[in-house]
Amino acid sequence: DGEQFIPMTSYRVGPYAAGGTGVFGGFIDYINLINARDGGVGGVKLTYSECETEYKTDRAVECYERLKGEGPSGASMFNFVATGPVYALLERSVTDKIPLVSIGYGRADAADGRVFPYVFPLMTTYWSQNTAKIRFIGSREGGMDKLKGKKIVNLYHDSAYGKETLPILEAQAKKYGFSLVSIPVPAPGNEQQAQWLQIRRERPDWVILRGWGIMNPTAIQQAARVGFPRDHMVGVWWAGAEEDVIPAGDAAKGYIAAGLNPAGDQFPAVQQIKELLYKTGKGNMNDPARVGSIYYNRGIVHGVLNVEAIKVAQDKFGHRPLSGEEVRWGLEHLNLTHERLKELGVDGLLPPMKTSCLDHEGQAPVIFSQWDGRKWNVISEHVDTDQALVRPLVEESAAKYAAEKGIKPRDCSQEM
Amino acid sequence: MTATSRNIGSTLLDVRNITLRFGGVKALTDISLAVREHEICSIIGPNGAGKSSMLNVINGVYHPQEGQITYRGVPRRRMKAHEAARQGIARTFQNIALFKGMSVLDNLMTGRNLMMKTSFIQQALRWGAAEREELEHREKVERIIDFLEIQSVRKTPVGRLPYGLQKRVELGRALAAEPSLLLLDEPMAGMNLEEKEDMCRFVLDVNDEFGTTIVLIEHDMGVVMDISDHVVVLDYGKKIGDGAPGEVRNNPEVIAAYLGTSH
Amino acid sequence: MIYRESGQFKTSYRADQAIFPIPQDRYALFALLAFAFIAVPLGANDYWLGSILIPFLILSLAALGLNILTGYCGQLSLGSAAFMAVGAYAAYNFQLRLPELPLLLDFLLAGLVAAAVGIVFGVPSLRIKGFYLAVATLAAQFFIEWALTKFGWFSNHSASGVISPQPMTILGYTLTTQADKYLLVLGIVSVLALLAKNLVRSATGRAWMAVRDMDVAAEVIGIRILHTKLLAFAVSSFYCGVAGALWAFAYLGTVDAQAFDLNRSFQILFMVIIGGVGSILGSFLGAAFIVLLPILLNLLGHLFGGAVRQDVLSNLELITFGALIIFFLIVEPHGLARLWQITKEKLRLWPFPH
Amino acid sequence: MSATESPASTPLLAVNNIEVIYDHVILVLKGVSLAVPEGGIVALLGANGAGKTTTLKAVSNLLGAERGDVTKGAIHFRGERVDQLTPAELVRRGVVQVMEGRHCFAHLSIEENLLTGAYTQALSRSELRDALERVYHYFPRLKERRASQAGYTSGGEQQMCAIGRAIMARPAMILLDEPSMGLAPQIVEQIFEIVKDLNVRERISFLLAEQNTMVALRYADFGYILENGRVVMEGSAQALGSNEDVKEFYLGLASEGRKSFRDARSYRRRKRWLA
Amino acid sequence: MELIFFFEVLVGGLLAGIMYSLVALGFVLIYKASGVFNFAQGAMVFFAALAFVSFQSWGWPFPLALLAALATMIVVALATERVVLRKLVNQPPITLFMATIGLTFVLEGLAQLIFGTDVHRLELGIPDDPLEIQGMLISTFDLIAAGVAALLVVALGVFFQYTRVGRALRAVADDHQAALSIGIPLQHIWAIVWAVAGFVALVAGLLWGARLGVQFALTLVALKALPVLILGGFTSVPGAIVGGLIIGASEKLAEVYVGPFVGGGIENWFAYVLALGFLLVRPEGLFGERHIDRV
Ligand SMILES: Nc1ncnc2c1ncn2[C@@H]1O[C@H](COP(=O)(O)OP(=O)(O)OP(=O)(O)O)[C@@H](O)[C@H]1O
Ligand SMILES: Nc1ncnc2c1ncn2[C@@H]1O[C@H](COP(=O)(O)OP(=O)(O)OP(=O)(O)O)[C@@H](O)[C@H]1O
Ligand SMILES: [Mg+2]
Ligand SMILES: [Mg+2]
Repeated sequence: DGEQFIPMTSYRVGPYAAGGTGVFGGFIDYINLINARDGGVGGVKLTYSECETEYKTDRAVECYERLKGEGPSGASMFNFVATGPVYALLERSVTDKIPLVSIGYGRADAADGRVFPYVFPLMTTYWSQNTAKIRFIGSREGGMDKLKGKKIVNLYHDSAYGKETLPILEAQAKKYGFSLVSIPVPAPGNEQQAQWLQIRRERPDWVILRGWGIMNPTAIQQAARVGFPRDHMVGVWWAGAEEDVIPAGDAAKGYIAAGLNPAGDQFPAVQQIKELLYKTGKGNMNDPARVGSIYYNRGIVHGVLNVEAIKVAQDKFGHRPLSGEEVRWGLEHLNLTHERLKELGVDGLLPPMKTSCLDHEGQAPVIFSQWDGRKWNVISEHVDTDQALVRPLVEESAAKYAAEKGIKPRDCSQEM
Repeated sequence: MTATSRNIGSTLLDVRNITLRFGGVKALTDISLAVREHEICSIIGPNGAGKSSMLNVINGVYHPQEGQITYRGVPRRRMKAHEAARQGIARTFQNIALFKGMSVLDNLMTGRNLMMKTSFIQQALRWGAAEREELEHREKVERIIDFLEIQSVRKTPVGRLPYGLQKRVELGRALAAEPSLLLLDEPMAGMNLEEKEDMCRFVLDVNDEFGTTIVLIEHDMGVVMDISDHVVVLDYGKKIGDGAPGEVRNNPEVIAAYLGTSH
Repeated sequence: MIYRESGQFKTSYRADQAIFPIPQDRYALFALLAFAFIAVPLGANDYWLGSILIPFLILSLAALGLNILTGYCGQLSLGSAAFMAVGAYAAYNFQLRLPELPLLLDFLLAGLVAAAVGIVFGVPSLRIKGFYLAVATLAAQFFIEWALTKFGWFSNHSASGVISPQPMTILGYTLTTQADKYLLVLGIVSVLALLAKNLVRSATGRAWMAVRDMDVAAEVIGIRILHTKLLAFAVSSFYCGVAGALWAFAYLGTVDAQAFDLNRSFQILFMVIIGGVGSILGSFLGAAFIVLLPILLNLLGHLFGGAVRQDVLSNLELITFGALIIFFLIVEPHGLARLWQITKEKLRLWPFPH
Repeated sequence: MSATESPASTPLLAVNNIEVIYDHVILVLKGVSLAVPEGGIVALLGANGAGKTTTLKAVSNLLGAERGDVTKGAIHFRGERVDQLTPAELVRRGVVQVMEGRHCFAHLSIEENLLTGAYTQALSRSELRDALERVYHYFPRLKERRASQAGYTSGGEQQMCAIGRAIMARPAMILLDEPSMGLAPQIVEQIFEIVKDLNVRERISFLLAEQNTMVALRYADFGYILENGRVVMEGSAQALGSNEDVKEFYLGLASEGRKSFRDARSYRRRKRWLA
Repeated sequence: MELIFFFEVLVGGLLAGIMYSLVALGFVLIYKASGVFNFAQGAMVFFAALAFVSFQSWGWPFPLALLAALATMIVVALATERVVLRKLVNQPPITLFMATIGLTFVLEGLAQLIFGTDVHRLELGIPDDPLEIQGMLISTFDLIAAGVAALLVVALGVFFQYTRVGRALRAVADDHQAALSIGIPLQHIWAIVWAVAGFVALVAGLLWGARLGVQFALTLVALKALPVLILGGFTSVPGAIVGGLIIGASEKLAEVYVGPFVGGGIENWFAYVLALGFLLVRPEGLFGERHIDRV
């Protein structure tokens, strides 16, 4: 018995409100589903409270401080769905012993759990995801060897976020022999005439879209205007939601994006949410039609991973409200197999994955979806990431951080 | 007291053949005039004659297209207003140009900025020299405040003062700079008789006590004729009269253009 | 008449020129400082120290900087966050590349670098005025943000562009707790606020205000306009720079250039205008208003939690925030500081109405 | 003198015991009452800061823009209360103010300035022409400068422009604040002649605040003297003009005749009529 | 080939510039008429577009949705005048500026409160097939937008220069109190101007919305308008167009030809730096009114 508290640092106003309402809507619906359907986790009811961050780091930090002590055992873990706060709270979270979960965003090198004990860039980091993108392109071309001599344009948001994958792309260009042209788009990206005229001149085979917000539909539309085939554009998963393509209208038909999760409401868990929550008017989404959208489903993914971590931890520490430190153990011992996912009613919504002390990422594969003008359709098998390439970079970067900060990495062989 | 009984000296300011144009408008055409040390020189003329423009030329706010100005024997054609201030030229404005957001005291203290030598770092620390300097100048300024009888409004923001007092404060700010040449642009406009008398007193006292040379623009002929040593008359940017008050008053051209017969 | 001036005579100009000529004000300030330096660190929890007071103080400092430029010197700027960024990155690089320098010197140097950059972007102010200048300062905002992201050297080539300074150490003592950091920030802010107060009531400050109120007249009494304006840009940027360094070092611990984006510049401008243009106190009041109000509204919103949908609540918060800004401007266009002053004037007259 | 009515008959404008406070704390008018009869010229005299401008602004309702408030008393125009009307509504009813310090629209040309004066009139093109010509007739100097931006004209030209602009509104009453300020002597005469002319020919009433007591009393029918926010003396122009105190302090006519400004040696202390 | 590419960039830039002008026009309008730098213009663009698409999504036909959106903007204008501007007559420009920032928050919150946070597609039925002229691709959509903008500019220009209300507007911008004193009903004037600015915001919102979709980021197009504004001059309607053309063309050319040497992404600040450099020569912008300070 008791209550397990999950803070919801949501953003429902401002430029990213569309994403925020979707993700946190799905997340909260899932929590409510667990409470309504199972009476919580192991008899412990899940509680949450929202704090508006407006996607601003300082507001998020304030929310963190405000919520970290709430609930009988403090906050279980934080999901900011924004990179800024993850960086800002890196050290405080260690002191406070509260995990920061960043699913599909945040620090890539935090996958090294020895140096970053309290950060969990679960499923796939930007670096890993990027290798999957190249593999996907390779498979479309008929094999990785076919990449030789091809030209790929990396159109990126000119910010720290956008630049983050440049090194890994360059490494792959060298490895596979394709030529890479990186073109920055100044924020916010609502003007891309110059960039697309350049792209037209370059005549690339593929365009990788590392976009953000308004930059995405603008890019797709400009692609249509210069006649670049949309089915040769591959977006990052912040460029792969309905919100990114609907504004571009017909121009977006055929556009491809990497995904943490597919769209669709066919998954049993989502069906149960509709049944148990929306039928009784307890759903969180203002617009029920968005249930099953990309962002909404990403919220469910958040819910599943959070709840599963609590469950795993409860199995070890007992069925009671758990501290952040205990939840961290759960996060480090996630093992979502197909069977487990099926049990949870989310098989296909997220791929199998397994975390450990060494690996806070879990090495989930990536799926690719294509927009048909009305909805996203999955068009690929699970594409594995290239850990042989990524992991050394992660460890190198983590080691550098540890040296800077004087952190002594944990010895994972001593942990259980 | 008559003009001659005071020790009026040699030429302090010599303006030669000044022409000032604004696009098509010729504000001043080939004007020459000379002001001697310690005298009170009035410039009169109908509205739009170019009187204010003349003052603006003298202290470097406007830059004439032609002509030359010799001040204390140094000839020049253009100069920046703040350079003029450095050479001891101070002035008041027709449309009061006080620093509206500041108190009377601060306005006057600003008049002394030129003489304050400490660096801004010393001022930030307000240590030793900076504080001494501040107090020294404060005392000087308080003397001017006493002189102009504006003690009671010392700390009032000037924006709140009635017009007449503002004019007085503006005079005070100019005096604070201890100028050798003081340019006054209609200092008595908008005042009643009594206040005009007071103002005349201030002007005369400044002239007497500090030996300050004064160039004055004024429309009240009573004032002009009574207190000036020398009157220059402008009309449509041209000089039409120059001489002692008595001469000018009887100059037919001046009567026609400006004084009118009623006077 | 609880609060009165009458009957308190000053016998020297020195006494008259003290920062707070009225004893009640002086005592109140001492009490406030004692409270802030002693009681607060003892009594407040980490939440209050770390997420309310520290950012409040730092932003007050930035607002103070902008107030010097905009409030005192009359130069509207929308680039203050960029100068914060310069300060943050400069301090980081000093610490990284010259580790032997003491921390406070890093901050000082960071401020100076920001001041130098401020001077460069201040040069156009000689010719450009009002909103034209405001928009032109956006050039600084966007250029600096771009340069800091674009050139890896500034962030020591970190892949994410984020800088993470080392823990702060002063004389061998490492500041770890929020209370430590709070005291450091409070100390720096207090000293700089005092210096600013001194500056604005000295010849320099008067020159600034003169330029603000009427630049032609200022020039006529011998003030060099360019020099005066550039000094204002430099001092203002210095304050913003130090604030930026503190933001990175004492508040967040890590920042990237986006932490100092246009929104931050606007935020600082709000503080100045709401608090009181041309008022040191106003910078603090404005910062308190802008930092605390959204949090307060958010907390208030929670009272309705459940009854109203969260997105409705969030939007209502935003609307209320905007409406309150308008409300306060209507009540007192000259800002909270003036409101405070009027209250004092009324107190002075109390119980008589006029 | 055309003052056939005495101020006792129902006045065009009646100000009744008003009190004005600026910024909620600064009490400036402490109970001012005055009346302007239809077709009259009434002068409001008084030293700097006495409250003349404030009184005029209270009438024309421009105080709001300066954070001033009429806290007591009432203002009637043609028997109706007007203190709650907007300035625009007042202009439409025929009350126009010429503000102290000219306030021309700096970026508009002189002619455009004049045209804005006719805003409330909605005149046809030819009527506008006539109205303009009338103003130019009074102020030929303005015709010369008609195309210049008002901001670049001289002080006197701006004063003419401001008065001309008010005439364009075809008012029944003009509140004139220090019309003589900064004007050359013959223009001052001219302006007062114009005032007289407008008064006689077009039956425009005037309430004028003026420092130049001599001229003001010459042209006005009736006068009020304001000191420190109170009316301390009132009477017909002749009566005021012959009052010894007024003669000495406002007209500079001491018993021994006009003194030279140079000879006003000792600063005179003003005699106050403080209540 | 190189030359064609050059012209392609140039023409694309010019047309993009006109899109900026469209937003800049709203600023000019309000600034010229009341001396207020209306920070809320971006929010108004967003509000107008969002209202329009929401009405459409409620199933209203195009003309009805358009009229309703216009009516909404007029209501916003009237409310702004009544609640904000009327109370702030004669206040310093910076105060009014701040008030419009407050207004921005209110409008943004209100828009999302009423119409939700979903993003929408805005379909105007304007074809967006590129025209190929001499090997250059030119967007028909942009051409049509340019036409609309030109029309607006001519209409507004005539309005300001030659009508009674237009003249009154300019008077108000110069001196609130004097305008009041001669009977210009400030309140009506402001209501009219804000309503017209609301209309301009609607036009800009529709065209930009059709390009970007209707979403919060639409408020950011205001940032593109600012350099245009200072280059053309705050008070000049034609300036907004000419400024737009110059900014549009030069920022695109700079991005393409200068960008690669410094790492690209320079468009944003380049526009501002260009405008800044220009101001050094003409501090009031190309066609702006000169600041008059006489002593
Ligand atoms: N900066 C300027 N730009 C354009 N024209 C100007 C400027 N300054 C003055 N003028 C013009 O020059 C002429 C002379 O103006 P000035 O202000 O010198 O007249 P004034 O003799 O002082 O008149 P007043 O007695 O009315 O003040 C006027 O016609 C005026 O319009
Ligand atoms: N906006 C304001 N705020 C505060 N006080 C004001 C304001 N305007 C005027 N006052 C004060 O009100 C008093 C009366 O001023 P008013 O301008 O009415 O005088 P006046 O008789 O017109 O004087 P003058 O002859 O100088 O024009 C003055 O003491 C002045 O300081
Ligand atoms: Mg003049
Ligand atoms: Mg007055």
